[in-house]
Amino acid sequence: LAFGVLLLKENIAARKEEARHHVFKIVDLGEQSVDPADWGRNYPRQYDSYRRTSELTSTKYGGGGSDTLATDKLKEDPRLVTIFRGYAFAVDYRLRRGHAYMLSDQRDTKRVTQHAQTGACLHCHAANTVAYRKVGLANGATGTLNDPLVSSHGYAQLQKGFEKVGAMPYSNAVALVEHPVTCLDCHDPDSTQLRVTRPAFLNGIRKLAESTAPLPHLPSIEKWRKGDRREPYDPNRLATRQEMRSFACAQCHVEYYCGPKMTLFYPWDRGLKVEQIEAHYNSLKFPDGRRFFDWVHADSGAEVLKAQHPEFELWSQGIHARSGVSCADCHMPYKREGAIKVSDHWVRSPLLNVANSCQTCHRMPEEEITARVAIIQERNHALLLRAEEATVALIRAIAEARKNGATEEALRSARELQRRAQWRVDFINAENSMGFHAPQEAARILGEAIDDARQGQIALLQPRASSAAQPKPTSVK
Amino acid sequence: LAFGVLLLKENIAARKEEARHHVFKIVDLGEQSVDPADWGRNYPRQYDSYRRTSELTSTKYGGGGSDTLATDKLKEDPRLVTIFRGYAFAVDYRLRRGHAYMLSDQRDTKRVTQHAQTGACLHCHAANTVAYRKVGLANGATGTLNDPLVSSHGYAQLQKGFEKVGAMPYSNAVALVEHPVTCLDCHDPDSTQLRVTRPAFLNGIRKLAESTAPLPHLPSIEKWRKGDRREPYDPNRLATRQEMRSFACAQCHVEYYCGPKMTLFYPWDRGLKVEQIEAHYNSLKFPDGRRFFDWVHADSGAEVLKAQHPEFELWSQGIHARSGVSCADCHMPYKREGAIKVSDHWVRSPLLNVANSCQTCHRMPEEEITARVAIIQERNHALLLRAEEATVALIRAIAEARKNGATEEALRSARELQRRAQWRVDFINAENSMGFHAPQEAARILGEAIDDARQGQIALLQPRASSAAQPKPTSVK
Amino acid sequence: MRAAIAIVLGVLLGLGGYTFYYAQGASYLSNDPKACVNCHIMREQYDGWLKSPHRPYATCNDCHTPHALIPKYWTKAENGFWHSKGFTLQDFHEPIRIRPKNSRVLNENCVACHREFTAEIRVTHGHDADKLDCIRCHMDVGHGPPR
Ligand code: HEC
Ligand code: HEC
Ligand code: HEC
Ligand code: HEC
Ligand code: HEC
Ligand code: HEC
Ligand code: HEC
Ligand code: HEC
Ligand code: HEC
Ligand code: HEC
Ligand code: HEC
Ligand code: HEC
Ligand code: HEC
Ligand code: HEC
Ligand SMILES: [Ca+2]
Ligand SMILES: [Ca+2]
Repeated sequence: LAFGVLLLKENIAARKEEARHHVFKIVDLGEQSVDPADWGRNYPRQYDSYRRTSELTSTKYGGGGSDTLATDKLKEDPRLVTIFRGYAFAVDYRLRRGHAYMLSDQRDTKRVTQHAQTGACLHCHAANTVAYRKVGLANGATGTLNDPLVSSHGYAQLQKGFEKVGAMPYSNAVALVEHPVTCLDCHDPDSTQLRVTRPAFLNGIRKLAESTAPLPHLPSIEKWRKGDRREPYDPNRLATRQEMRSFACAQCHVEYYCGPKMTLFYPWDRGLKVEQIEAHYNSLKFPDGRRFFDWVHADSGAEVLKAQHPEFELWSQGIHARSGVSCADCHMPYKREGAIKVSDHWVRSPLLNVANSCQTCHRMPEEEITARVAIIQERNHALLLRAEEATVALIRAIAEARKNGATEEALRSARELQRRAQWRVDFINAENSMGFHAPQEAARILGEAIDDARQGQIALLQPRASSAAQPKPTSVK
Repeated sequence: LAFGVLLLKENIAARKEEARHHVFKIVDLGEQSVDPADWGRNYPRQYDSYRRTSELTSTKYGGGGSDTLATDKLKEDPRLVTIFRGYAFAVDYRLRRGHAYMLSDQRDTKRVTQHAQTGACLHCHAANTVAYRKVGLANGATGTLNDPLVSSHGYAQLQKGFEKVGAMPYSNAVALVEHPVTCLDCHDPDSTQLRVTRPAFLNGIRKLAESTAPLPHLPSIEKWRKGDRREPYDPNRLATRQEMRSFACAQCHVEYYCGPKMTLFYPWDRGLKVEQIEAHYNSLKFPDGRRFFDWVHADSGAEVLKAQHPEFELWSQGIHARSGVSCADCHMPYKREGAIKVSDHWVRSPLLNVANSCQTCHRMPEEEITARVAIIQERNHALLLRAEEATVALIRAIAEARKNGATEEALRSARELQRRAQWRVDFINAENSMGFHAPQEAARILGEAIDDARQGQIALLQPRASSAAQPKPTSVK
Repeated sequence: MRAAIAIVLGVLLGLGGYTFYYAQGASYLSNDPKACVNCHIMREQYDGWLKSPHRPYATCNDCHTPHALIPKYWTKAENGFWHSKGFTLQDFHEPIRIRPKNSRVLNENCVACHREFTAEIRVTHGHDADKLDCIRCHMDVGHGPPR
């Protein structure tokens, strides 16, 4: 019993101590400290949780499953095979999983092993700042590797290297990198302050700032717009801390173009909404003068678009973004370690950690919170399947009409509607929250997809009236 | 013992305090006190705000406008004329306005002046408890008018009178009532406690309780279900205070059937969701053996349904209901009157009173709150118009096929799809919050409506494949 | 678990004097809000309270312990036990959530101070007459907005 008293006292003393704790610098970190283990010496708590991204997890719609290979999306939903016919995604398309896998999963996907890809793919799948800068320097950029990344020299090296590495064949480029996303990609080595380092993001957010789309959830952009605009918008200099807690993720969790015909870019010149991005794509021309598209659908012959993980874009339309809730608030919540609060670097589904991630704001039992997410996701899933069915029906109808010898002219309107429908369905299918990041917006997009796809079928069946079924330009606000 | 004594003393002090509170009974109120002016003597603050429901107000989607007659929905949206062809709603259909107008607006609508209606209409448009009870007594119900309404006598009188008055022609029935909804309809005259008095609500909620639909937002029903169920569910005895703050409104702001073929009822036997109600209607037969419908569409010949103001039903699917936020919280918020706070009985759009109705829970500027509502409503409105367009296109297509001599058999599938689409479109159009009460659910419903309507068009154009386009039974959970 | 509780209970009731002193357990008996922040665990609530509209009018105890004398010290003793136990074993749910029992105490305290002002809205009562839940609407009065 006396033991008990001592234990108690000991414990209280320990906690009081922890509250006074500081960071002990053991290793000197710099712009070339790519290896997370080095950082781990100084920041063992963050490093420990960072490494846990290698654990296999799954929730109803999240995580990658418990198999060695992440769950196969094409097997789970065969409609996708029809939808992506003629494109690499029809060959291999899996659920995402932890950050620890990003480099190997990319190296191993049949989209890479069976299709020619470029070095641009590495932009979001590796710790690449040093590699980019080295290649940049080798190609004429000025300064040295020791310049801070956030400096004119650092930026110029990065951009130059990004362009060069992006143009290499994948197999050459991948030899230049070693780690999945690492500390240096998100943190200044000197101050540990958050920073963004992905060139396509730096370019994309600059374009977004220069657009006229209202961005109430990104106050530093709204503020920059009111200034003299002589310097382009730079998140590393201007963004608020709360914005940076989302920008760190928006470096990669965004829609992109990464094909062989143009340098990797994020299509935000008109805004982040599904129809604003579509309008931007529709306005783009390839170097050969043709209208922008991702691939020509094998069955229907339509020039269609591929959406990839637009988490940042969909989140931007939701109530959480609007309320200033960042990606890190939910996916890297603070957790208490003794008396210290640290950000949980085990980036994963918040449903695996509801107490830290949701309950700080929502005062209700865990079961209630997961029930609410389930309702949102189930509704979204049902509507998503409906929209996919409609899209598949349209693809089949066009394919059949082709077989029956329909003219290109007769197919035009239906193909345009396929492009619209498919873009919308894919926007929500490729987005990884199953509607949660912005439930009403996701449902609206799916509703439009259904309308477009079914109108495409009607256009084929009723060619005279096809002018009425022309794709209506959705007003872009 | 000392403990007990102290506690007792505290308690007595508290009671003395209560006794000094502000209500001065000037008038003795009883079950026959229909005139709100009498209540107003005792409760001048509530009475004053109650009377303000006669003020004309409007917001972008709320209120009735500033004209003598409420804004004409048919003029604002001519698609509705096509959708309701063959039914009284195609003749006169206006925006709702304050409670003070409910009796006169009903008396004056062309739906009443140009179409034969029954006394059932008065169920939700007048202070009718005394009228019902008198007629009930005259038709053999036992007890007296002085029995408390919430008693077996009182209930029996009410139910009998409700059935009898409901069967009268409107013009006879309306002579029995004098006031729009009044204090007695929502309050016990003795205790001022909330109560519900509408027979169709009492019947409907009993059926709902007996269903298996999960109702996490109505805890007293979930509790009753776990009991022995010997006594049917009675909200006046079992509901929590917070539930009563919504039930008071759910007496009237609900979907109903009020045609000549059956007694007025609320279709909640399978639950409150759009497809649960639809399933219930589809399972019903009229006395003549025909399947239930509201009217036969003049252009298409389809047996279609009419949805009316399902505010309670849609709210039930939303995040506010789930969070225990009642109708009264938003539409009758507390307000300060000198040294006392009271419920604002000026029932109206919360957007006219954001400070009291939203800002206690949502700590943000008023403009931010209204902006959020606007985003929700605009998204919903755009999708609603899309769904209406699809429905109108289907109606036109069926009408044309009929003209061209299509057989009944060839039209069957398209008409069924019209019934489904129309029910869904109308559910959201007739609901008065323009999607706000449950944004994702509303969008889902509209997405389904679009799919159904467009599939109807396809079924007509592609008769061979029509089996594929058969209405799929939506799973009812 | 039960054993752990039993041990701590024994400690507190029996030989816990020194620990009680060291952890400034006596602060539980004072009305000074600083007493509560002795546990860094309460820091957030303390910081919130500093900025809340109630700071000039109400201390932690005004809201969180019964105003009557004996229940007050009973509640303090009971909460003191739970909080010490939680602090020591670090086995409590985070974020900290008020227990239903303390929630009731809290609500009674709102009414105790705002009796007159809320007299009329408390007159009409449903079937759970006692529980007009002030916190449902006024969640932020003690500690500012929850987010
Ligand atoms: C309010 C909390 C919240 C915010 C803010 C948020 N998310 Fe999520 N996110 C979720 C939830 C909940 C899920 C669904 C998880 C599941 O189904 O298991 C999710 C899913 C995801 C997934 C898939 C996770 C998995 O395990 O498969 C990714 C990736 C993701 N979010 C990225 C982001 C990014 C990037 C941002 C910021 C632009 C963001 N999230 C903002 C709550 C949030
Ligand atoms: C450098 C690019 C990059 C950055 C920066 C990045 N992610 Fe990821 N993220 C990925 C990739 C790639 C994957 C998929 C890895 C795989 O499946 O092999 C992924 C997977 C995820 C998953 C799924 C994890 C699981 O267990 O299923 C979540 C959640 C997630 N990221 C959230 C975030 C958040 C939140 C941030 C910012 C704090 C962020 N990501 C920053 C590229 C990135
Ligand atoms: C703009 C950033 C970005 C670029 C560029 C990018 N990825 Fe990814 N990739 C991600 C993110 C984020 C995820 C995790 C979310 C998901 O799976 O949807 C991911 C997931 C993956 C996955 C695992 C899930 C799946 O789709 O099977 C593979 C494989 C993959 N990417 C391959 C590639 C290839 C090949 C390229 C180049 C053609 C590429 N990535 C380019 C960001 C990117
Ligand atoms: C995908 C982006 C990302 C990566 C990779 C990353 N971090 Fe972080 N880190 C964050 C975010 C976001 C925060 C929260 C910063 C804030 O709120 O300002 C953070 C915070 C921190 C902090 C501040 C204290 C805290 O816990 O909030 C430290 C120290 C840190 N990270 C160390 C590391 C180390 C060490 C690594 C590598 C092992 C690493 N980080 C990898 C995104 C990242
Ligand atoms: C930092 C604060 C914060 C965090 C963390 C947070 N939320 Fe929220 N949540 C909000 C705010 C603010 C709203 C908007 C409503 C409001 O103003 O009260 C909201 C709204 C919601 C809604 C209703 C809106 C809708 O989309 O239907 C749900 C459901 C929800 N949150 C679930 C979650 C879940 C699940 C998590 C964890 C994965 C989470 N939230 C994490 C602050 C937060
Ligand atoms: C969280 C707040 C909230 C709750 C709870 C709520 N409403 Fe509403 N309601 C609104 C808002 C906001 C509108 C839109 C007002 C507008 O467009 O002007 C609205 C609109 C309405 C309208 C149309 C108002 C008008 O002026 O035309 C009616 C009728 C209505 N609600 C009834 C109900 C009923 C009945 C319930 C409960 C079953 C309920 N509401 C619950 C916020 C709420
Ligand atoms: C006895 C039936 C009945 C009850 C009970 C009832 N309403 Fe109404 N309500 C109506 C009718 C009928 C109208 C339309 C009156 C008109 O347009 O002439 C209406 C109109 C409204 C409006 C529109 C007001 C405006 O200014 O546009 C709102 C908001 C509303 N009710 C909310 C509520 C709420 C909240 C409750 C419960 C506290 C409630 N109602 C109880 C029948 C009722
Ligand atoms: C179940 C309750 C209920 C019944 C039964 C009912 N009403 Fe209403 N009525 C309402 C409510 C609530 C509103 C306000 C909301 C709205 O306008 O959608 C309303 C609005 C109206 C309005 C004003 C708006 C408009 O539609 O033009 C008229 C007129 C009206 N009702 C006539 C009738 C007639 C005629 C009947 C009988 C056939 C009837 N009502 C039966 C509840 C009811
Ligand atoms: C349904 C929501 C709700 C509930 C429950 C509620 N209140 Fe309020 N309260 C309000 C609103 C709204 C106001 C603002 C009135 C105004 O300023 O016109 C208010 C105002 C107050 C004020 C005065 C604020 C000022 O600005 O001076 C006090 C004190 C108060 N409430 C105490 C309480 C207490 C004590 C309880 C529990 C018995 C309670 N409230 C329950 C909504 C609520
Ligand atoms: C449409 C329903 C409805 C009508 C009609 C109605 N009330 Fe109320 N009344 C309510 C609701 C809801 C409350 C809130 C009760 C609660 O929270 O328990 C309330 C509360 C009250 C209270 C309690 C104090 C307060 O302000 O919260 C009084 C007194 C009151 N009403 C008097 C009247 C008088 C007098 C009339 C007629 C002039 C009237 N009511 C008409 C719904 C109604
Ligand atoms: C009594 C408390 C309360 C009142 C009053 C209230 N809300 Fe809410 N609101 C909530 C809760 C709780 C949530 C769910 C999110 C959460 O858990 O924080 C929410 C969520 C929301 C959301 C996000 C969910 C969605 O549907 O997109 C919006 C927008 C919103 N409220 C607007 C309003 C408006 C406008 C009003 C006034 C007409 C209002 N609220 C009144 C408590 C309230
Ligand atoms: C004006 C009243 C008031 C005062 C003063 C007050 N609190 Fe609170 N406290 C509250 C309310 C309200 C809650 C939230 C209860 C709920 O959500 O049901 C709360 C909750 C808490 C919680 C539980 C955490 C949670 O969010 O549920 C703790 C711990 C707490 N208070 C500690 C303190 C401390 C320490 C002080 C003094 C520095 C203090 N309180 C002063 C009203 C108050
Ligand atoms: C010995 C350290 C310590 C002290 C001193 C302390 N607390 Fe706590 N308190 C805790 C811990 C640990 C918890 C979490 C316990 C749990 O949730 O089981 C807690 C939880 C709470 C809660 C929410 C849980 C509940 O019991 O309802 C309230 C309210 C609270 N404390 C108020 C106070 C007040 C008021 C004071 C000062 C009079 C105070 N605390 C002093 C450690 C302490
Ligand atoms: C020790 C007495 C005391 C206690 C306990 C107390 N209050 Fe207060 N409260 C006050 C005083 C004094 C004021 C300022 C003067 C006023 O408005 O009456 C105030 C102000 C308020 C206000 C208006 C200020 C604001 O927040 O906008 C509200 C609302 C309120 N109290 C609600 C509550 C609630 C809810 C509780 C319980 C959780 C509570 N009070 C507990 C004394 C107290
Ligand atoms: Ca793309
Ligand atoms: Ca109906």
